[in-house]
Amino acid sequence: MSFIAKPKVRHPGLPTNALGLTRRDYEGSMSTLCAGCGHDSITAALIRTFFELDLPPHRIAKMSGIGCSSKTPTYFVKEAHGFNSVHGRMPSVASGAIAANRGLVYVGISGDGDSLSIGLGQFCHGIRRNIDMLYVLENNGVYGLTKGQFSASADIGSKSKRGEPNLQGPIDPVPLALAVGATFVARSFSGDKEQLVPILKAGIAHRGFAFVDVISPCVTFNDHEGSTKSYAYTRERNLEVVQTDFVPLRAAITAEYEQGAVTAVTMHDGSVVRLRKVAEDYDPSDREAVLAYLRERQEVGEVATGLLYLDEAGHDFHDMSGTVDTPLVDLPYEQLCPGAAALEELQERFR
Amino acid sequence: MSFIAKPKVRHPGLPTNALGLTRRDYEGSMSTLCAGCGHDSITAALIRTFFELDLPPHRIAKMSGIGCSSKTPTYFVKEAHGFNSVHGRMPSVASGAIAANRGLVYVGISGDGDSLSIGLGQFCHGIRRNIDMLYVLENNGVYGLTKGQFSASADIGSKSKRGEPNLQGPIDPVPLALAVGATFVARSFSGDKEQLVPILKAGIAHRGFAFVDVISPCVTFNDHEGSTKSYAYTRERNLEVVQTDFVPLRAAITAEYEQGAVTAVTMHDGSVVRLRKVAEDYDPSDREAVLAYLRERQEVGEVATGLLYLDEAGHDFHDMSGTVDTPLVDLPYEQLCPGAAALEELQERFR
Amino acid sequence: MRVDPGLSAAAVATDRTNDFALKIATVNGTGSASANGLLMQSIFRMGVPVTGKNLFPSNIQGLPTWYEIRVSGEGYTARTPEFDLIVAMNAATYNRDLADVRPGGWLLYDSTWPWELAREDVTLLGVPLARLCNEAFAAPRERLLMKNIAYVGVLSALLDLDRDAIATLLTQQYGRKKALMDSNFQALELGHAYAAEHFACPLPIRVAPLDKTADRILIDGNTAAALGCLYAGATVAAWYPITPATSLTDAFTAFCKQYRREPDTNKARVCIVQAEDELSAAGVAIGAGWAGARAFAPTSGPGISLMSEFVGLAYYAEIPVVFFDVQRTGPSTGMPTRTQQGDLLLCAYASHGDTKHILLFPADPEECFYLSVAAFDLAERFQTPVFVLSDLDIGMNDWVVPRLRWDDAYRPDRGKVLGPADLDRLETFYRYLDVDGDGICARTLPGVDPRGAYFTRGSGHNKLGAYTEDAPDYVEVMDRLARKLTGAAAALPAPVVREMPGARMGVVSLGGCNAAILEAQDEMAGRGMPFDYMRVRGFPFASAVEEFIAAHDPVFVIEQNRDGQLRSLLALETDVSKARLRSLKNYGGLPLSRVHVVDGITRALEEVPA
Amino acid sequence: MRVDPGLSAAAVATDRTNDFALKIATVNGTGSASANGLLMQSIFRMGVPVTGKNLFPSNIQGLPTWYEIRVSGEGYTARTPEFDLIVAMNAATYNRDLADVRPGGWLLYDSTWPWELAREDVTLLGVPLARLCNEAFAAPRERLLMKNIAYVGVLSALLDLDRDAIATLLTQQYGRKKALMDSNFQALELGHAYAAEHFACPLPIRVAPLDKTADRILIDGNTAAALGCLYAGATVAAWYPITPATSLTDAFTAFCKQYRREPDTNKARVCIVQAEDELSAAGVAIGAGWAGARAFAPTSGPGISLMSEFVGLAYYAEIPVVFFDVQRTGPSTGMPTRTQQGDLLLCAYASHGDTKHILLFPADPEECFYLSVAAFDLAERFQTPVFVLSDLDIGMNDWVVPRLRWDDAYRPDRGKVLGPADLDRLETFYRYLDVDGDGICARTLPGVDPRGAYFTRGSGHNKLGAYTEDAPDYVEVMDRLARKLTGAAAALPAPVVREMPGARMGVVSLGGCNAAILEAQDEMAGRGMPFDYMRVRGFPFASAVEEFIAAHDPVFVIEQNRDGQLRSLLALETDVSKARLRSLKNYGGLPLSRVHVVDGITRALEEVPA
Ligand SMILES: Cc1ncc(C[n+]2csc(CCOP(=O)(O)OP(=O)(O)O)c2C)c(N)n1
Ligand SMILES: Cc1ncc(C[n+]2csc(CCOP(=O)(O)OP(=O)(O)O)c2C)c(N)n1
Ligand code: SF4
Ligand code: SF4
Ligand SMILES: [Mg+2]
Ligand SMILES: [Mg+2]
Repeated sequence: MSFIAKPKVRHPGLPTNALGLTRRDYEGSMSTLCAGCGHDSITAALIRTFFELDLPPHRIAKMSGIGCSSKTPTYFVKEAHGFNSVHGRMPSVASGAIAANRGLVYVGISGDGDSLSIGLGQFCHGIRRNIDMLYVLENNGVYGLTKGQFSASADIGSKSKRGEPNLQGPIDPVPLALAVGATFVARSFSGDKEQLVPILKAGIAHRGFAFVDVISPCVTFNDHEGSTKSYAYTRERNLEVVQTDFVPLRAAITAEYEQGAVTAVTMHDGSVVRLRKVAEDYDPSDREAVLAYLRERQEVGEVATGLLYLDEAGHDFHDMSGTVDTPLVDLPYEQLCPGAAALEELQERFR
Repeated sequence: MSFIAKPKVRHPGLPTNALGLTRRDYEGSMSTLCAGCGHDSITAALIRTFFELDLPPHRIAKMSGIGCSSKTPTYFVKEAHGFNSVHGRMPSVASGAIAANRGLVYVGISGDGDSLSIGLGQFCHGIRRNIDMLYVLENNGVYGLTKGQFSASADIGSKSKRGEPNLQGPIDPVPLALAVGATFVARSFSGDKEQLVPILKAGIAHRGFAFVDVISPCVTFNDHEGSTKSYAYTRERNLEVVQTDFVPLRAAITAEYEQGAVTAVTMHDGSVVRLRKVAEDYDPSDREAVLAYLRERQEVGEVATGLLYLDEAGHDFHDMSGTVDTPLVDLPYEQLCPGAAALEELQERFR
Repeated sequence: MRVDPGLSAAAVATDRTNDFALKIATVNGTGSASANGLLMQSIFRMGVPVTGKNLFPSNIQGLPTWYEIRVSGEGYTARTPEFDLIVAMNAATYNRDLADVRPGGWLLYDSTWPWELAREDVTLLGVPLARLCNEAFAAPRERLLMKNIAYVGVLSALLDLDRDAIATLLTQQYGRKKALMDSNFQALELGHAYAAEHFACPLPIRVAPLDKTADRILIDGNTAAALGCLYAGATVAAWYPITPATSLTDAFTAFCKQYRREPDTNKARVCIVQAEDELSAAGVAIGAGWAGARAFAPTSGPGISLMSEFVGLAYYAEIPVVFFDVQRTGPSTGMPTRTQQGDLLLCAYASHGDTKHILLFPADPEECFYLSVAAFDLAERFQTPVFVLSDLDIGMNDWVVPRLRWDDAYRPDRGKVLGPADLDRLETFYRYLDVDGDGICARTLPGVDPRGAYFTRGSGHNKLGAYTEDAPDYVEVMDRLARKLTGAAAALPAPVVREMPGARMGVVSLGGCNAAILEAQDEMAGRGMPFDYMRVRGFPFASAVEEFIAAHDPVFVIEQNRDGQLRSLLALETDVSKARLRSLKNYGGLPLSRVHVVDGITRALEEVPA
Repeated sequence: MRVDPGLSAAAVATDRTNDFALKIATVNGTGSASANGLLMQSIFRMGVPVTGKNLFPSNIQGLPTWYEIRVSGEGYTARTPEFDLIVAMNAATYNRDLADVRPGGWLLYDSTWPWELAREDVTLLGVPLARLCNEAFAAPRERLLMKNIAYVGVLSALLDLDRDAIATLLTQQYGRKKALMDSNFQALELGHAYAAEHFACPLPIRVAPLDKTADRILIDGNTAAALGCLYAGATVAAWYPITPATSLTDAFTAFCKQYRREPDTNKARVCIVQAEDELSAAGVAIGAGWAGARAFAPTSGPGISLMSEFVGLAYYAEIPVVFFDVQRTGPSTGMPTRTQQGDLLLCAYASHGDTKHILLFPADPEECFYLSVAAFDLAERFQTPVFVLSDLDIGMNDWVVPRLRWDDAYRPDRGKVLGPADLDRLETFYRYLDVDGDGICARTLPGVDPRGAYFTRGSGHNKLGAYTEDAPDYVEVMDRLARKLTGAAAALPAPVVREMPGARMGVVSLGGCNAAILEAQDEMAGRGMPFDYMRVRGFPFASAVEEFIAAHDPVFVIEQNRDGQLRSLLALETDVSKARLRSLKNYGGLPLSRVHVVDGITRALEEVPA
């Protein structure tokens, strides 16, 4: 891709990455979300992530469903193709795109309504298929774009703006993802970029479905007193159990392993993720232990965050499908059509 | 319901229940399933359950989706209304029926394709809504009616009849149900009526969504060597962790509590379920412990069965909706229409 | 310096009392909604017919939004695209708003930041709203909000509004919140005083009290439809949030809080299910209808697409259920906050295989009420899904309509439902037996009687209700279903015809096009181009529809979609030749106006003289 | 005692060599399928055109199932409802089967349990199949299976089949399984010997070698369609199991195992996704089409209903994708194992809002192959969903069709796809700009070039691809979409016309009705009632369709659904007056036969003489 080679020096002053691109080159059009919406902070974290990972913008594919959260792909990496599909069905559209072209970096943006209400089935089956993508659930406990009704992730007792409490139990995407076999499960908070960025990087490096649940307050409909997805509530209850530190491939060599509370996991692409356990004897490789720990924290009203579970051994969608390494869209037609002779011959079967 | 009072003595000899009905009165039309299909054994267990619980046949409502399993409601309780709806969407239809008439005993029959593939979302949301019904998932790991393709519950490595192994991880409905907040979770085996019947009784007594996953071999497409849902495989791996013993309301008085390894749980309707732990220090009231235990057994290739988790404290759908106790279908129109005067008055609001 | 707008505005020097339109341009999420409502209502309280159209973005905060108010002593309620006065509160759209002012009109703007006017024929009315409010109020949020009330104050002077009416409204609204009420009064006064001092008030466009709203109300269609569901005795509602249908459920919920409480327990005599998606909402409504409740599911286009499979089940298994399709601009996600009539074909034949469904087309909030009640009666009588096709303009905008009336003698038509007594009279009950030849069979409800038990299925069944794969048995049931739907036509609300003396030309239309067509009808009659007008209210069509078309020439079919879907239905379901149906369409997402109709017909007639 | 059927069967004493039909009645799940296949193929190998129709239940084991075999030296492939011989292997349906034998015909049954014949005009051929097999074989399962081969043996004698052909087939099939092969030969011999000994063989209905199948194959439509997808270069298939579409994916999977392996790695040059449901399958196919792959999703009616919302997205966002609707009897679950053409309207206008889609109508397996290839070219050229509407009869039954041919010069028509070189020549790329006025805009694929990046959305967009809620911008794009679809008509496979000298009457039909109509056309020409016949192969319709209709009178529209959906599409999308289109329908779930057509037209002409 020659055009990427020559660095763009459109913004002198600004720092550039290995591709000679500045952070601006990873931005998109102006956000039309409410001032202070948590989703905008996540967009900023994504921009920083892509920039720091030196990703060629056009090699990224942005997928989303419908909702305020799903609008955000327009707000980052304008030089990447984006697909704002239909409500709750992005995982299937992403699966198809990934099936066709495994060569791109896929980032899916969804909301709690999009993934846990209308999209629950597709979300779980996307995980089961273990499609290779970064899946960010911008979780605010409400349907923002339709003006604040409770979503499936609303906690019991959480109050709507009108003051009515939610009575149905929440569907917490983290235990759900673990239950259906997710290989990468993280939770973070839109207000905590320092924690979020390394997690997003690890998610992109992960081979398979990297699920990141990001508590992202809806300032307009769910940031009030009594809401359990508000900035205040989350800030105060936020408990980081695992600190993630991402070491890109280039630097990996220098990354020393196993030191004290740090576990280093080498990702498929050779980069290294270092997990520093803040809560001692927390084991991010033991599904049940993770679940038990989360619930336990939850009982005492804490929201455990960090890269909660990681399994690099899992097979991704293409491994299981036994697809060729070359993206299918790059296969020449000659390799796809058996030709006239073969047709003549195979028809003997039908005589 | 006078016509129930007078016992039907159509089949002299046969034993009758409190309603004077014989087991025959709980049967349906002849099964058209394959000889030996696990589903037929479940049908038999259901017939016995209804008979022994002395349920008036017409007060039962039979709901199902589409599949061999979903056909079975025609094979039991012919004097009950049945609804064979569309594939994977029975939970919503049942929700509507229950919303309209909370007075009936609802039994839903589904399959693994019906509940875990196309119906995963509805299945989880039915649980979240905690609709008051007995939900039986007749689990054979394949789509029987469409000739044996792997379903979402097919285990890794399980071989299809053509000998191809399944590579995708299974969606195990038990951890899934627990993850989304189910209040009654059991697993049994179609071949083990002695275990199944008391579980079904407890499920009916349970106020809320009583989920029973029944391994039910498909003799035609998934009962061969290499299948992990075959009779042979299940029989030998089947490990009962909790023995259920159901004490109907009438007898409840005599049921003595807490004796040795037995926990007695009093259900909403006053009947008692006695859980005898076969695996010691197994606690059917601790979600995470249950999950951890199941996984642990699974690792060593065992299928834990029994009434695995029970929470009678949960609120059901109508509790959360604050619906009147009288079934809505029984409310006289006079109680529903505010009338002309009220209309006159309320319109002041629109001036 | 005192600007005298009156002079510089020759074009409208003529008195335009009670006959003008204004548009307020603001930024969404800044609280202008309540201010605009206040304006609307105060004019309404002056006894003057008024209409409001809210053109809002599919966004929560920060994008341009417009509110149009039309004042019509004549009582015309259609949208008009001609604006005499525009209140430009959003600098981002100044130029666009300026361009929309009709020659000789006025542009009111916030002169805290002065602006150069680019049009000779428009009078600029600058009011330093921000400055006034910043001086008067401390809190930032309050300053922002009060700017809205301040422009109401300005308009109260310019349009000569009844300030007592406004005061009363404010008191009713903020009665309990003293501080808030005071600020509102203060802001109102600020605006009024400034205008009175700087401009020659009132303008030629002004409001003069009338007595034309005494027996009328100001209501949106979704609220009226919700009232209909309440009065029809609906007990189960299933929904999934979607604009523009959400407010129908919101209204129903609110009404039920008041009218569906069990006295001593305070428990609900209704069950409203917020489903996880539209497939589920359809399933819930169908399950409830099967169990015997009057159930409905409000949604919009995307929801209907998702419900398609379930609709086919309800059709074939013959389950009563009511769907509300508050239409928005399609296809796909389309323009969720714009109106259209684009789902006619979809709803008429929803689902695979041979199906046909009953559709009702309310024209305004008043009919949303009455047709909603009718929908439940028809659904139960014909044991089939009934679609009420409203749209965003009817459903979400405030309309002035006659007070709703209710006859306490009304009792729901439950159709053929058999109870124990009926079953006593039967040898055996068979679900799909057509005993009296009207194509409608008797049903039973679960839990009532063992003799009424039957198995409901979407798979092939014979007239006894048994499973079948036998051709004649299957055909027999399918043919009866066709007969049943044909029979329904006569039972649907009859088309409404408004004739004009000497008219040969005819117009056929439906739903929300009504207001604009009535207005155009008057105007064209005046111009010597009279036409008779028939508004269809139900599908399948009554024979009267065919007769009207046969009796007129040319016939224009006016609707709000690209492909002329009503025309298609007429071509398919009546014997009139398609060639006789000329199409007039407006499908940009904005409600139809008199102008579309008059210009459309006039142009069409010039092309091919009738 | 030796029964001589020939005598007692005056009615058919006439030689019926290579012109008769038989039906085999068995219980499903007892392995008769392979035996029936064996019969079909042996006749085919004798050079005699033969057709098989499998009437199976929506059940896995234990219910009645029938297999009909028609032998026609003339090469007629349509189903015929008249049976000369019925092999009654299912006691549960004896009476029904007996009733289906044409006067003078034969009924072959298992006389292990003797039976009283209730018809004078039918000859009973009793063969103690069970006894013979129980004596010959030990294992219960084998006894059951071999009964099937034994009746093949009986028929080989009665119909004078080429036993070497049968032997070869058995050897090819069980070559490696010696034991199994031996049993088969033994059973075959048992049956043949018994018949030869007890009946006067062959019967007047017999097969005599011809050379009419040399350049033909025996194939079902789903297999042929799968071949089409393979040759078109499709790389992504998304599906969810559903009868009768499942076997299309099965066949595609099998072909890919052989032809889509990367030599050294043995990895797949295809990705077949078994989705969790049809919504997901549609999403996968659309996502793949968007990414640049040729993608398809095979399903049946219920699946199309569920895909409706997604179809609208693909239409509005202009994404190429191919859907196969192997139609079955609707509505709802309907009769999953019976055929119908009931999804025409649904597919033509699927989804809410204004939409219209390209449809292709293959008539038989041969066309399933060619039209599948065409579907991918059209989808990419017009950047829109294309539906291939096959049905259960075409898709799952074995048909004798000409060998499929392939031109190695074929290259996929990818339509307007811009790469770096093209973008070099552009100032800026805008996704929805119609530069050359054909309504088709250029697209780019993700990952290729940053300058080609754009945002795909189902929400309102202008011609530049930007989000819009602006009426004119929205309308501009919608109008172009309408133009694009209109333009597609001329590019679709042309209608096929077969004329008869002196015909004024015309017949318009589509898809699977073809075989029966061709046969009826010959017969009626013979009876002096000639008609010209046009088979439409694509929607929107080419102008030729209108011309044909205009040139004929009366015009019959023949189709397999209750509501005359093809007639509806003709009424909507051509200028012919509906009154001129007379409807002839068959929709009980069984394939159309010559009889339906001949009787239907004859009766219709008597009613209203043309
Ligand atoms: C089929 C369908 N149903 C309903 C809607 C209306 N709708 C748009 S966004 C949305 C919910 C969005 O909630 P969430 O995914 O949590 O995103 P958020 O706005 O909270 O970020 C809904 C219900 C739709 N667009 N499509
Ligand atoms: C919308 C739709 N898609 C597909 C089908 C075809 N179908 C019928 S049953 C079935 C799967 C049944 O599997 P399961 O639920 O496990 O039931 P089982 O037959 O194994 O008992 C499928 C895919 C259908 N009926 N409807
Ligand atoms: S409504 Fe809520 S989620 Fe949507 S943009 Fe505003 S703050 Fe964000
Ligand atoms: S196919 Fe399998 S599931 Fe279906 S009836 Fe037969 S054994 Fe049972
Ligand atoms: Mg949300
Ligand atoms: Mg199954």
